Formats: sequence, C-alpha cells, structure tokens
Amino acid sequence: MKLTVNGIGHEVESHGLQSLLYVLREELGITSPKAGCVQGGCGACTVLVDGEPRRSCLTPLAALNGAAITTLEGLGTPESLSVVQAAFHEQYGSQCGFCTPGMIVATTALLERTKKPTRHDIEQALAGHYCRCTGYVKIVASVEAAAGGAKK
Amino acid sequence: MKAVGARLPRYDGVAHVTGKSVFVDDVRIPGTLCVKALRSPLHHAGIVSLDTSKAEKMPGVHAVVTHKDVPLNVYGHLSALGIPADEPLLAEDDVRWLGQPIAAVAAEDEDTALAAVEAIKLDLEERPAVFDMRIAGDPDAPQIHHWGNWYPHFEAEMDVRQIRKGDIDAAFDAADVIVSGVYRPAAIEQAPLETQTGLAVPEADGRITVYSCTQALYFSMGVVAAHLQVPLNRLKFVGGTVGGGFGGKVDTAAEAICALLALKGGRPCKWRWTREEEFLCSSTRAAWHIEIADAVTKDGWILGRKTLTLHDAGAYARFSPYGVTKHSFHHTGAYSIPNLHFDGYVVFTNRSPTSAMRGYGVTSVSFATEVHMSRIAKELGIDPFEIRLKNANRIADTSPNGIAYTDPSTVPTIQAIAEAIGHELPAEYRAMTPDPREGDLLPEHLAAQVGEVDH
Amino acid sequence: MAKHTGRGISAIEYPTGMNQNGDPSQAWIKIKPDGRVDVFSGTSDIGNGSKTIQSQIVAETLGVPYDWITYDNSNTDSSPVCTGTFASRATFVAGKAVEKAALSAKEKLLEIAAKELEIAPEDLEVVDGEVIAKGAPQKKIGVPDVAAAATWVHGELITGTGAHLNPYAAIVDPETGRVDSPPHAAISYAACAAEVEVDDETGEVRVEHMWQCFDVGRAINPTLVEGQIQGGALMGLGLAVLESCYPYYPSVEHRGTEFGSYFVPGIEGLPKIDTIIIENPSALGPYGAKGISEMANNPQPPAIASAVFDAVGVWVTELPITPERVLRALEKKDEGPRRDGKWVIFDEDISVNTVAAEGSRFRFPVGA
Amino acid sequence: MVLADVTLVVPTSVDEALAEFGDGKGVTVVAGGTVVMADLAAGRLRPKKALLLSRAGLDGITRKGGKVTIGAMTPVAALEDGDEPLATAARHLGDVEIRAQATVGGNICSEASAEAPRGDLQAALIVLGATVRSGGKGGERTEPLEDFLAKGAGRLVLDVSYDDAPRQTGYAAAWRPHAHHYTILAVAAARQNGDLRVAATGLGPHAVRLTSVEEGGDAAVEARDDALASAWYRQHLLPRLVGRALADLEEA
Repeated sequence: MKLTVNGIGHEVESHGLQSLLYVLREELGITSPKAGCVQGGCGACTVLVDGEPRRSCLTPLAALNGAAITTLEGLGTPESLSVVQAAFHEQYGSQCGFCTPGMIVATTALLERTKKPTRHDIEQALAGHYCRCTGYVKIVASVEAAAGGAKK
Repeated sequence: MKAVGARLPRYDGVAHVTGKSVFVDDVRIPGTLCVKALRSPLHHAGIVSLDTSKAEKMPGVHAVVTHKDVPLNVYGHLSALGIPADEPLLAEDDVRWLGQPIAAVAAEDEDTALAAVEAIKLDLEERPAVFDMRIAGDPDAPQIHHWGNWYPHFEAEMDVRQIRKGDIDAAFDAADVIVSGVYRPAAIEQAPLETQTGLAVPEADGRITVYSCTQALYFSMGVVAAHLQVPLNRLKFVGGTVGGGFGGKVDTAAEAICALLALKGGRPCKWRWTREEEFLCSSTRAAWHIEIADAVTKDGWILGRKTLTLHDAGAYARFSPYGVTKHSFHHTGAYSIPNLHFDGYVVFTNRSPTSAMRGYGVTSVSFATEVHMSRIAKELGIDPFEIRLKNANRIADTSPNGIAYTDPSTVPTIQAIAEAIGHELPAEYRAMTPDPREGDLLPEHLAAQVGEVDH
Repeated sequence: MAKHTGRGISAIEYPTGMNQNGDPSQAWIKIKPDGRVDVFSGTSDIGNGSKTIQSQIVAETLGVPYDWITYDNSNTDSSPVCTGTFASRATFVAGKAVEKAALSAKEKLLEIAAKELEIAPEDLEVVDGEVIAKGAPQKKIGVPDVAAAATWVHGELITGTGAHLNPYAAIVDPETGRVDSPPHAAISYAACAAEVEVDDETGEVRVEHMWQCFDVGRAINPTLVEGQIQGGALMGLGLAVLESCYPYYPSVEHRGTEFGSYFVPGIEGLPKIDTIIIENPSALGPYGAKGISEMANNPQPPAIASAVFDAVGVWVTELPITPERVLRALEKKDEGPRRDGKWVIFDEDISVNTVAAEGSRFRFPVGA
Repeated sequence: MVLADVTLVVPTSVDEALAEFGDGKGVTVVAGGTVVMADLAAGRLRPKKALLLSRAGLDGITRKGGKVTIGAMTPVAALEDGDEPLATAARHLGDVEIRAQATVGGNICSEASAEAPRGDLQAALIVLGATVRSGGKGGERTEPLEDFLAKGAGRLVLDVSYDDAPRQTGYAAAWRPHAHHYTILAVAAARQNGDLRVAATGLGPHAVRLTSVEEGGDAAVEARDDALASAWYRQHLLPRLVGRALADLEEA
C-alpha cells in the first residue's frame, strides 16, 4: 500500500497488521520513532498521523488508509530547527535523547491546537510520554519556551 | 570567554532534537539476524536435559548457542577485581531465577527466532526457592546457591562485611535513649527508555564489531573478551550514545551472546530486549533490609550505632559485594558517629540478579539513616534541623573506616534548606560552619575520632 | 478533612568515583592543522552530558572556543580506557583525564608557538584561541597558525594524553573495615526538604514540593547539573512512593511488565522542584568539580517518609510508601513503638528477630 | 510478531463486518488497536484471522428517539465533552494519544489483564443503563451491558445506547500518579427518575453493578490482587470511592 511519510510517497510491503512503528523503522529506515516499549506505554514512538499524535507501535498499517505521516525527521533539520526543536535544544529538554522524538512530536501537535498552553495543557499533552532522565522540569520549560517565543 | 561554569549548549543536543542520534537499535547493517533467548520459566530448577537439535535444523535459523558454546561460561563482572565468579552466561546445570537465559538463537527474522526458541526441548526439575532473605539464614532454609545462601568471599574469606569503630558497648551503656528501627527500600527497575540492546558484526579480518548500549565500553569489552577468550583487539566496541542507563547498563547483558552467535552464524546478530524482558529479566536495584539501633543522649548526640544490613542480591553476586562494602563505608550518613558496629550480608534469593543503580549501595542507607534521624529527633523532642547540624560531619571528623573528611558541606546544605523553606534556626545554628570541631561542638565522645587533614 | 500536609527533611553524603577507587580513565587529544581540537575519550554519555562537560573542560584548559572541540567517544579503537559512566565518575575521574590530556597538548602547543614567536613557552598563555605573550598582549599568534606551523613547518603533531587513577584503597583489616587510603575520589553533600499531601481515606501520598541543595564542588555547566538534580528528584519520588519490581515483596507474584503496571513518575502532577547549588570545590576534581548525579535520587525518599509522618503521624519504613501501606499504618497508629528500659523499639513486626527462625544466622538483638 | 499466516480483513460496511465475523470463532477483532497491537507484539495473541474495523462505518454518536447511540468504533476522545459520568471516565482514561485511538467497543470488550484492570468506561456505561447491540453466533442481539459483560467475550459489538435523559451523576477514581497510568478502581453513579445505579470498574475482570449500594447497603464485593493494588486495598477503597461518587452525585 501507499504511505506518505514526511511528504514523500512510499510503496510499502509489510503486512497490514504490522505496526506503523515497524514499517517506519524496519522497512523505511526512519529511525527517530523509538521502540521504547512496543506496548503503547512510553510515547517514544509517537508520530503525527494527519497532524494528530499517535502511538506508531499501536497503529496497524492497514488502518492508515492513505494518511500523511510526519516523524521528527519531517519537522526540521540541524540547519533549520523547528521552533519546538530549537526550544528543546536551548532549554536542555533532552538528556539521553531517547524520549525526545516523541516529546517534540507531541509538543508540536499541542502547539498546533493550543497556541498558549497552560501548565495543565502541557501535562495533559505529555502525560503518556515517559522520560527517566530530566524529571520533566526542563521539558516543561522547553514547551513553554516554544509556545512563548519565535524561533531564535 | 570561559567554558567552565558556562551554560553552553549540549554537545549532542542538535542530534537529539532532530532524531539523528544513533542508538544501537538505529544501526543498520545488511543481513542482520534477529536474536531471541530461551529463558527459565521457573524460579529454581535443575536442568535435566536441553536439546536444541530441532531448532538448529529449522530453515532460517543460523545459529543456536548454549553453555557448551561459551569458551569461558562463568565470568563475574568483578572478576577483574579478584572477586570470584558465580554466574554462567548461559545456564548449565540449574536455573536460579525466572528469566535466566539458557540458550539463544539467531534467525532471519523475529518470527523464525521465536519459533526456534519454542522448538528447543528443555526438561526442568523444579526445586524449592527462597524469596525472603530474612529466612535465607534459617538452619532449614533450602540452599539455593553453590556458595550457600549468602556471599562467603569477603577479605579473609569472611562471610560478612564488618565495620568496627570505637567502643560500641560503652556507647550503648552511656546512652540515655536507644532507638531501633527497620528500613526496607524496594527493588526497582532502572527503566531506561532504551532497553538492553546489542549488535555484533563479524568483520572480514576476523574481528567482531560490537554495537553496545553499555555505560562502560571497556568494562563490557573486557567481559565479552573473557567469555570468548579472545584478546581485546579481536573486538571493537562501538557505543557511547546510550538511551538512559542509571546503572543497569553497567551490566553487559546482550553483547556476549550476540558475539557468540555472530561467530557461530557468520552473520551480524542483533538482540533488542523487549520491555517485558527489561522488566522481568534485566537486573534491578536491590531490595535491602536494614536494622539500626542508635545510642543517643537526651540532648541529641549520637554516641553509637549498631547496624545489620541484608542485601537482596538475587540469584547471583554480580556487583553486590561491592555494593554492600560501599554501603558499609557510608552507613553513618552525613554525621560523625564515633562508635560503630556494622554487619552486612549479601544474601542470595531466587529473583533476578540485582545490580548497580543510581546511588548504588548508599540510596538504601540514606533512606534508613535519615528516617531514623527524624525518628530520634521526634523521640527526643529536638528540632530535626538542629539535631542534624549538631552531629553533622565536619572537617577532620572521620568516616566509618577512619578516613578524615576534607571538605564536608553537610552544615551549609542543611542551612540552605532551612532558609529555603523558611525554617528559622537559632543564631548558634545559623553561625555553624564545617570547620573542625571545638568548644561545645567537640564533646568528649567525639574527641577520639577526630583525624588529620592534609592541607 | 481527609487531606493532610506535612514536611520532612534529610541530609546525605555520597562518594565520587568507584568505592575503593582503582578505576582509571584515559584520554587523548590531537589538534588539526587549522587549530580545531579532536578529543578521544571512552566515556559513554548516558544522558548525563559527559560529552558536553568533557568538551567544556578541554576548551577551558586549552583556551580555545567550545565550538572548536570535536568529541569522539564512539569506539574502543580510537578511544582509550574509561572504566565507565557510573559511580559518579564521568565528570571527576574521566574529566580529570581529559583535563590532563588538554594540559599535555597545551604544553606542545606552547612549545611550537614559542618557536614561532621566539618567546619562551612559560611566558605564553592561550586566551580565546590565541597564544599571547604574558604582559605583552600585542605579541600573539592564533592557535590555527600554530597548528599550521606545527604541521607544515616543524613536522610535528600537537597532541597530548592524560590518565587519571586514584589507586585502589585496600581494606587492611576486614574485622574493622579500615582502609589504607581514602576509598573515594571525593565526597559530596546534599540536603532536601519535601512537602506532601496525604489522603487518610485512600492512603494516597502526593509530593507537592521538593527543595534540594547540592554541593557540586564546581558546576562545570550549571544547567546540566541542575538537570541531573531535577531528574534525580523525580527518581527519588519514584523510590519513595511509587516504584517496586515486586509489588508484594518478598513475593515474586504480580510483577509489572509494562509502564502501566510498573510505576515510573510521569509529568502529570509534577511537583514544584527547587534547586540550590553551592560550590565547595574538591581539591582534586577538574576545576573543583565533584560528582553528584547519582546521589541526586538519595535525599528525597527519607524526606518524603518524614513528611508523611508529619502529615498523618505514621512512619512507613518499607518503600515504596504505597496507599495500602499508609492505610495499614494508620490502622495501627495508636500502637507506637515498644518501650523497654531505655530502648524505643520500632518496626518489630518486620524485623529478622520476628521473621527468621531460631538459629538463623541473621539476628539483631534489641531491648534491655 | 508472527504475521505471515494471518489473514487480515478490512470490511467497509457493517454487513461485511458481521459476515466476516461469522460466529466469531478464530477471529481477532482489531478496533483501536491499543490492546490488541501490544498483545500481538508480545506474542500473547496469534490470530489466524484478524478483522480490522477502522473502515466498517461503526463510529459516531447519534441522538434520536430519546436514545444516545455510540458506535463501537467511536474513539474514547469523542466522549470527553459528552454525557456524565461517561465523560469523566473517558477523560481519565490513559492519555491523549491513547484516548484518540482507543474505542468504546474495544473498551467494552477488554477484560482486565493479569496486571491491571481495563474497561474504564464500563462502570460509567452501566450506570447510564446502557444496552449493547452485538452480532455473532445466533445473530444480532441487544442486552444490558452488565449482562453482556457477565457472559464474556466472543461477540462483535456494534454500538451501545442509553436514554437521552436528564440525570444526576457522580464519579470517583483512584490511580497511582505515574506515566501511562491505569485505574485501580473507579466508581460511577447515576440517578435517573429517582432510580439510583452504582457500578465499579477495577474489582475483577470487568465492571460490576453494586446493587447492594443502590439498595442503601454496603459495597460488599470480592476484589483481586494485581500489579496495581491488592484485593485488601481495593476493598478498603471501595466504600470511600462509593461515598465520594455519591457525594459528587448529590452536588451535581
């Protein structure tokens, strides 16, 4: 079936019940979504499906039905970071970096919905995203910085 | 421009926020096989028979390894420090915890690897297990480790880590009050977001490149070289970018087995532990059982401390003797206690072997001694800040093993917290410093313990 | 009212470096013909930020901009020994190794610069990427020019190696635990306060606020060290009230195998976390630094346990402080400790004295 | 995951879904996938035939004829601003991504795992007096949710319905505050025309109606141990949550 990832169309061959995470990582070699648990419990595999954050490990390929997928690779590059990427970098919102793809993807979706999120909005948007390193303090700061400022 | 003290950007920050940081599972080598393990389904059992012949013959299976394939099967994480080894890489005669690896397979894909694991024939004879370390020392407790139920190889082949300092009996005789309590911190999972992952690639020149999530490249390379009985230059460890460790990845979990399979199968072999394996089969922080009795005076001096520590090592020793030794060295916490009697045991139980985790050996004693300190303060009716400041270690006070403190900050950190939460301290406590004891702060019972500090 | 608040405190200490030492780290540095600096170290960055910290140490020591540094810890062919990123040793021990390597490379750099400037090396210093004559700043040469001259004129490589090892501190007397030298690279110190809210109907403990003060020796990068303390705070919270591999320890039943059933702290209900850093330099650490990342999760559990007592008057000394343990403790609240002579004996029900059989190796005599 | 041998069917109508489901034997239904996909990945589930309902036209909420009808494939997120106490139960479930993906039908069909309860919506739907319309062996049938749950799985849920009527409602739940939390125990209550209904999720494999509480008595129900909490704790918690849910109802 056809799958559009970061604006590029692919013809994918995996079984329809295969997870989107597997298709991205193993068939297409797009590795920012991480297999942190493959149980839906950590958020590290989160990608945007038609702009909405989804657990790619829980999403069967056949359910996508022509949807457009955006992964962290599609949000910005080292030369041109997105506002959210820049904020996570500047605010040290990333330590080991393994949760970061999911955090940034979910934050990007949050700021699409809510320009000025409250602390409660941020906690709700990232509630399913687990980080063992930061204690979340600098992640909250990163989201607030991304919401508050244009890209530096 | 100063670099030290500056809030400079993370060296790897841009790579992290763009998804370009390469973790082991992100490495792509053509022809990589999938590794899965046969693990013990029982907590304690003898291995009656193990037959991998059917699995070996399955199409798509390139290698199956058991203990017979490991040149040096029993090698300890602390063997290099002279601490004897007890744990096999792959179980041979018995299994001592649910999840212990027995055999591993490398196959074309995950489905085939799982099917091959299921095709291995394993007969076990279940044995009684011990889970509560408090009964592991009972005369009729089942023996679950070939060394006995607790570690017998401390210096001079002692089976206990001891600290003895001062005159403990005199301290208990002199005490106005003796407070005892029991503290039991739990086993917890390091729970890094990246599970244990290894990838071993056989190279054309006969070397093996091992992509590893280890926290300690050389340490893990030494462990793999020992199991394989090869010189270090036969191996190249690649890593240094780790998706969280917290101590759990000081253990070398996947690498040696991947390397064995790569050698036997002649193909790159990757083993990414599932989250279930990470929770059930990877090492955990140990549970501890700590009993403390402190001899104190009515005005809040701690004259002496007796401690019994049991450390739940799980099925094998791993780093546990190290952890208990470190624990013993710090069992007075941030205070100067002149008279000590400490006994610590590494106790074996039929659970996943425990290992390092953040604060190793001391997290437990910090919990025990600090809750105990709060209890003593409550019992004596003394302000919890003041009793801590009074007994706080100072320059030239000595540690449990007799080493003088050179730059203690117990006093200023406590003062800073008092100020932060708005707890008003009396002037004499506000004026305290970490300087060597004198006057009222050098009572007779602390005089003998004061040591020398080189300046 | 079902909800009660309370506060508790703690003070702790923790060693830097492997207990009893004996844990080497090595590093080597080379300078490219344009003055850019390659650092080879074997220290894994597990999120702690050692790539950044060690690069900062090299930039400071050499006197060149941070963005001139390339840091490679990727493999054991090019990087020398590092015992590893554990035992709070990546900044202190491994950082000391890169500092020594940078000093050694700087010596070579100044030797070449001395030839170019015709000034003795001891009269030169490196500031912001330039080698400058002390007291005569107009006499100078850029580090890139020195590196070029080394390569193309003098036929030399500007390089340096460094290693750090605190020798193994043997236990000389196993009876007493006495050691023959300090068994640590440094010791650091911290204090903490925690504020909790306890629901005496459900037993739930919510940590509302944690204040922490750490002596870090020297904050090589203040933001990174804050990140370690904040991350440690939440791990300490997990230890205190949430996490256990064995929910019915010592039973092995009902282990959680997913994040829904093993309780790691999440972002919802994040407590307020205040961090105070004080700098009491270690005489031996790189730029006075100590290692604090591990101890960062040690002070919260006892502060939280004491706060629970302050809130509802019960000591829960088995971790984690689950709602069930709080309710069970509240049911027995009036019992209190046993008093025997001058002894005040808590927690007898969980002691080895109660649980172990007659003749057990494990005994802890209490009482008059 | 072992997929090579799995026949995947993606029906594009309700009739096709019912035909493919047949009597349900050997068919694994994939709704939102939040439970099934994890079970597949872990190898706990090895289906021969999988029925993916994402295009079967089973989603949507309708209000007509005095009834609210919620299609089985309606995502939990669509309930968050709707009728209480279902809305509160929905808001409390999982996290924003899980709620967007998990479905009402999936929630009704999810039994507790060995480690944790599931089916957060079940208690709320029971107190709303919901009926379940399902297909499978013996053809289509409609029955009260509590009867459906008591009989166990094996049917294809099409939708749930309840009266579109005013009522007072209450809800109380307990969970451990951590990443990706599950509910330990939740109690829902609703009073419609003076008729009180109370139910709880988290005591056993599925939600149960607390008829003794409805009759003014104690909440005496068996509970079980899992990774989240012990039976002892749940039994201690139950009367307190019942009290809080009823207080919430009286305040409403």
